[in-house]
Amino acid sequence: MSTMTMAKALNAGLRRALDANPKVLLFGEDIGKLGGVFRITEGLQKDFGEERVIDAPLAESGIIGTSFGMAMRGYRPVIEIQFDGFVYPGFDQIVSQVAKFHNRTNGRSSVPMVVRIPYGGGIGAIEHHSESPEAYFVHTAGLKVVTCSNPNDAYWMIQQAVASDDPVIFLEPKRRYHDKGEVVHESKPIALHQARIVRGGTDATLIAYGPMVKTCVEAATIAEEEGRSLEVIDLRSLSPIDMVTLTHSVRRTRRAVVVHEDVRTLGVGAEVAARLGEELFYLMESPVLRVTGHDLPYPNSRVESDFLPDVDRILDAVDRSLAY
Amino acid sequence: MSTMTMAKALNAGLRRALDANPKVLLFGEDIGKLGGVFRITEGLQKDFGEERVIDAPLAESGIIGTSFGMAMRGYRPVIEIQFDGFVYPGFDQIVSQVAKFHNRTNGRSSVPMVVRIPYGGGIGAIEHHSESPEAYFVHTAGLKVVTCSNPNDAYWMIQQAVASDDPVIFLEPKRRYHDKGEVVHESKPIALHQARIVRGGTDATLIAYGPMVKTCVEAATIAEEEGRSLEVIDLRSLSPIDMVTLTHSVRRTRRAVVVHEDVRTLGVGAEVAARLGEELFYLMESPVLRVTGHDLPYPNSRVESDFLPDVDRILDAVDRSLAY
Amino acid sequence: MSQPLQPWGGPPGATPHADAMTASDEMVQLLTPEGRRVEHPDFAFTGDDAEIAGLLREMVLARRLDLEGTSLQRQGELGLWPPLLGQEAAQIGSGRAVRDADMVFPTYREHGVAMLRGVPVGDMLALFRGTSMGDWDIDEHRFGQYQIIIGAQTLHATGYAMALQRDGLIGNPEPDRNAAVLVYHGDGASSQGDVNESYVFAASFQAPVVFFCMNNQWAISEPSTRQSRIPLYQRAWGYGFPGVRVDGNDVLAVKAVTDWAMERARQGQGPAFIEAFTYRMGAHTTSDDPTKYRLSEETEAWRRKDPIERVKTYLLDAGAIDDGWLSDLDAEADALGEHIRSTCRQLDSESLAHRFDVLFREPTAESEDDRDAHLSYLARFEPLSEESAR
Amino acid sequence: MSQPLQPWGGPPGATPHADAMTASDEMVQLLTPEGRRVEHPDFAFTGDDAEIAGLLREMVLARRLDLEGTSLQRQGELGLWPPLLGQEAAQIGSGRAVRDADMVFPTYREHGVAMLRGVPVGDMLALFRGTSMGDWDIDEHRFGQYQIIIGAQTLHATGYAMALQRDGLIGNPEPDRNAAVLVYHGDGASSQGDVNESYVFAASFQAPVVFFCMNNQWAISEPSTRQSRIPLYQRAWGYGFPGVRVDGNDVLAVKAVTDWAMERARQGQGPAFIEAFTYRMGAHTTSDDPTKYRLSEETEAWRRKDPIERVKTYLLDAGAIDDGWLSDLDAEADALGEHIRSTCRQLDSESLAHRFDVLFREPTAESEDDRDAHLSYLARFEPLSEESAR
Ligand SMILES: Cc1ncc(C[n+]2csc(CCOP(=O)(O)OP(=O)(O)O)c2C)c(N)n1
Ligand SMILES: Cc1ncc(C[n+]2csc(CCOP(=O)(O)OP(=O)(O)O)c2C)c(N)n1
Ligand SMILES: [Mg+2]
Ligand SMILES: [Mg+2]
Repeated sequence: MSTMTMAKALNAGLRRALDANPKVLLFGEDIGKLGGVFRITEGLQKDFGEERVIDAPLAESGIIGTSFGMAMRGYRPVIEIQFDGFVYPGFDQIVSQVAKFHNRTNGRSSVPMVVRIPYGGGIGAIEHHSESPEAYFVHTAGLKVVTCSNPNDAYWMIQQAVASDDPVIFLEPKRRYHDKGEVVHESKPIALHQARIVRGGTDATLIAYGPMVKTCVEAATIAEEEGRSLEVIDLRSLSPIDMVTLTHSVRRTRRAVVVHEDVRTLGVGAEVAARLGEELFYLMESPVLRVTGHDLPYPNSRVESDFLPDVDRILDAVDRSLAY
Repeated sequence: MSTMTMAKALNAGLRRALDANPKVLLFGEDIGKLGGVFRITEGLQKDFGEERVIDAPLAESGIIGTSFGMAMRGYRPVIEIQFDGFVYPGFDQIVSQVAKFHNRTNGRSSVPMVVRIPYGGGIGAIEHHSESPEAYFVHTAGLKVVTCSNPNDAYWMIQQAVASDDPVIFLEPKRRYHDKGEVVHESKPIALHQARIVRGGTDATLIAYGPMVKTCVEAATIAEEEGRSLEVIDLRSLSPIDMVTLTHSVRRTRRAVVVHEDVRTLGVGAEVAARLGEELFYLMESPVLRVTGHDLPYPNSRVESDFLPDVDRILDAVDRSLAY
Repeated sequence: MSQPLQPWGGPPGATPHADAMTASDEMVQLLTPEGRRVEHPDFAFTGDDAEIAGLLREMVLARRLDLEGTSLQRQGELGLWPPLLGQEAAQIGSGRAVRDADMVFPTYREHGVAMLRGVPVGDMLALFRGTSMGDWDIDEHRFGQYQIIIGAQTLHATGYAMALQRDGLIGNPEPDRNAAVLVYHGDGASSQGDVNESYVFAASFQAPVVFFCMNNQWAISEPSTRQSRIPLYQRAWGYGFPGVRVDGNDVLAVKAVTDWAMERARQGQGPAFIEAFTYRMGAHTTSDDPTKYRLSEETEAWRRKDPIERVKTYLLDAGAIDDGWLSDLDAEADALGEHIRSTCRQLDSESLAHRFDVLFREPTAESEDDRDAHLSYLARFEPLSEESAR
Repeated sequence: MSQPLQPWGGPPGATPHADAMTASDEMVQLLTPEGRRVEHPDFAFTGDDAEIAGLLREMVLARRLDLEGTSLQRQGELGLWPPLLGQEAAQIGSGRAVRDADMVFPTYREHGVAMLRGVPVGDMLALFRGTSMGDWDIDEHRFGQYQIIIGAQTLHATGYAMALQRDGLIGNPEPDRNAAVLVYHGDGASSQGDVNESYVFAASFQAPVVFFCMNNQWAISEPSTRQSRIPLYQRAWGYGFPGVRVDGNDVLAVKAVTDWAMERARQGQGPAFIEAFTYRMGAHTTSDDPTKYRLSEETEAWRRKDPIERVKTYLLDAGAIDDGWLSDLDAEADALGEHIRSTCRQLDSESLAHRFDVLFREPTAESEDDRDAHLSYLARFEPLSEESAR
């Protein structure tokens, strides 16, 4: 066990993945000497060589498409997309090629690759650097989509994603890169597609993932002072969604608030709300409420704090939920 | 008033748009001499010239990106994407550029363009020719997304979309291209972003759009024989969604089933379910149910009838809804 | 006027003749439309007449396969068929330059190459019948799936070539230990971002990949001049690798040029680009009506450059084949036709339920639940249909 | 060895000298790093020393603007700043070849060009301060927004050029009625699909657009050789339009070459490509640490090619300027610096609520409801904050 930032945990996880399997390759822009703009791959090219940690030409479709070709021949490319907003030039290769390949080939072939995307806002960045692209991928059949919220998950989940025989979109909440936490090297992690109850509670369930998990825990802490017991669930996997853990919780609390940075309309919260509605119709005391980014393009950084869900907005939704 | 197919109605609508405004241009692959693979632009290059009805090089990002540039200078490009599955190479230009421009420029500039996409399945096509890409666009703030279900709407909505000062994704249900219907040339159409009650009813509301409207009407007709009165709503606009019409209907029927070809997870039905849940929590007698394509890549055509919602699946959902 | 560099820059490679060639605007031709063999300074076909007869045989069979596809579509047995008619030489000549260990990435029209790679006819037809998505064994045949998204395969090919590099399969002294990738794309495809990015990646990594641009003059209704106002083989110059234009209706020239490019790639000299100047004699697909956009004179002129006739003429003149040989070939083609038709009619689809099973290699609870829900929904109709069958 | 065609094919155009030039690997230079003027067979700078002094002034002001940007970022007044240091000649030389009626599409680094186009300094800084998204008046300044998505602007530029064609603004006998588009992109950007598609569209439609490739040797940490192993100006050959490499640190040469290309485009002779061979002296952005990936020797060597010093030397030697002139210029730069700093500190953002108003030109019930909900949510905190203020 050791304490480290999420950035270091990802670096350590990637290092273990490279060590474990010579077919694992890292591919992306500026990931070599520079170690990536977030330094997630720092030192890896030095240790594993330029043939395995590869600086790519500046073209996302090219990176994903050539990785697809390498994966066809048994390699396991782990792609770094430099920022969330730069994944869209590679969208076609992801949704039309990567997502469909195993299905198209009738299960004969697969392209086990990981697309790592630092995502989300809250870092005062310029436009296209704070996007939440997860819903596009969750909506796409054939992809698995996961996201970590803390160093331990980062360390383990990246290794599980690389080991997965299916393509995985791996979302990294960039504003949590420098948050520290304990990494338990010794014990086996929970399954990649399992949600985790971060904090138990009885009055309502807060459902979050990635960057918002921490914010929800903060909200729950404050709520506790006000005598409200909130359960916080970290989805971890956005596709598939671990409905077992979710319904188990909401069966008890009977109220749910979904929180994400992504816009409201057809954000992950819509699906969670629809499913909880279908599955727990008679049980729910109030509708699933959503606390999300507004239905706007991500705004200029000076007003991003009004765009992003925060503790106040979460607690406001909890109030409304409890008032039903 | 005259009777024509949806294909002809679109052709007539585009012709009127070209006539009405010399800044309107058509741009796409094979839309000139060939008139497009569905013949929607048939005869238009002959009549309006190669400068206004332009065969593009084979590159969707190029088509959308250069249209953006033309729109910046006051033109109104109407793009034809040849089939749904071919829009993804242009996805970045749509979501990162077109959708954001008015907002980025603080309202100073706009790119009024229309992206026409023949979409949906049921025509026995090869892969990538039967996709339902609507949710990707509905999820993207800054786009307006509409779809027609009959010749009269096709005729009017395409003209309204071209006249709109905002970018519009215009989805055409290709399997309905050859269905005939009356086009009322004389009277003013309803607003572009308004839903329409296609058929009144009292027991439950079927909510559909594009290709599924006809299927829902068929289901309602059969249900009527069984003594069930189903209201059918054609959303027409997927972004924004006309929640006024929707809630007005569901307030009365207290039950809703959303139907679309697109996959279930984060399909438009998820958003409709989430919103109806939020808005009509106490009123609903049953959860919003979804009858959709399965969470799979669109399958080979020999099994597409099992993939697509049909009358039986719709009526089955109605049964389940009424059984609550 | 200053002297131009080699268009692709850099020092002359190991094949200076061929490289020099690429700077010429001339098209490599070794067999004229009249069936006369001609010399070329840089390229030669080194096989004997028996090998040429073999190529003729394969072209004739490819044409037959294609005609059967078209007629099966007409009969409603296939949903669609993209004919190769007119492109037999370009397909067979290039396909024969590929060795077992090499990998091929096709578009949706390379039926002749598929045949050479041993792809079962049924697997190929299934895609167009809608009973599968074209699921031949890619690794067994070293032949990628057909690709519908224009140009996407060029990146896959380049990545596959990068994998060959990493596997140590280029530049070995033992030629048999080397391999390369051949990827097809059309003249229309040359405009796609993906295709141009594949040139960038191939050049940057000096990947062992040969781009075979099938310039059949048309992308559906658009002439190749809409995509480029200069000859397409010159595109490669801008990325720093050789580009050659070959008479795509001359199987000897196509074979010779592709041999050169593939061997160059296998030896580790990086990518090359071949523009096969040919013609799509038929419709784009069976859904297309080419009379809307091109003149019959054009088609007629190309008919006189038929890729099969010239080889036949040459071999007959050379006495390498005779009428008996040709009628044996006809009989073989008839048998192939029969095989194709009967295979096609027997093709059926697995059920939709199966699609859930192959969604992932490691199925999820969600995909399994979805399948089960689908199956139990279907099951509810079964008694009903038994009943109505009575 | 066969004689190569003009790399871009076709008959010699109206500017045979310049076109011939593009076939040479040599870089156009008119002013050496030592400040000596040299002749070039194809290009000449036709202005007088007063004009050169004007260019020097603008380069010095551009450098000052840039240094202020960097220091404002250091002080926390800006979130980010992408320095132009070292690229002053490439920016001012090209920017001065643009006429009022022409249109410019920048990347995110063309602050010097923005200045020439009259973009208010505050509008420019606002983007990096996070108080806006860079919302200068595009039509007034004929200067597009900064573009973060690498290469996306090249398609916009090409489309805009197609619109100029449709507006009848090229090839007119009265030169003043003509216009063209200048679009900047980096060496890294040359790999993007969009950029290559823009070459395709520009060539296909012979659009009046000039691609100005700012080869500053680096794309963040990647050297330009990762993108292309041959000189980038040759990329244009593969698409059928001229490509020229110019010494990007020589403002006279940049001006001359860009003048030629823009005028060619205005006259209706289609696109051209300019590779400005220059160097990013500073970090990629203020977030970057170039010591991680490049040697100080390299930076040192380029410092000796400083674009400003050579012009100063030339003008001083020629007696066109003197120390007094230079100290006046210093004072002007100081004043600009002062203006920049005070402007920057005053920049504030409109509220988030405003974003809903500018989501659409024709707002929807949804966007209005969302704004209202947001406002009424905020309103609930107001009494609270008033209270806590007491
Ligand atoms: C991304 C994409 N856009 C459009 C299409 C529709 N389409 C199918 S084939 C074709 C023309 C292709 O022309 P070319 O590359 O020359 O190949 P050919 O058909 O002539 O063999 C088009 C536009 C597609 N399949 N994919
Ligand atoms: C589509 C996309 N991918 C990646 C990035 C991240 N990025 C920003 S600048 C840059 C390097 C650009 O290099 P170049 O084109 O040479 O321009 P320069 O910065 O040198 O002026 C990268 C990779 C981006 N902005 N957009
Ligand atoms: Mg073609
Ligand atoms: Mg650069």
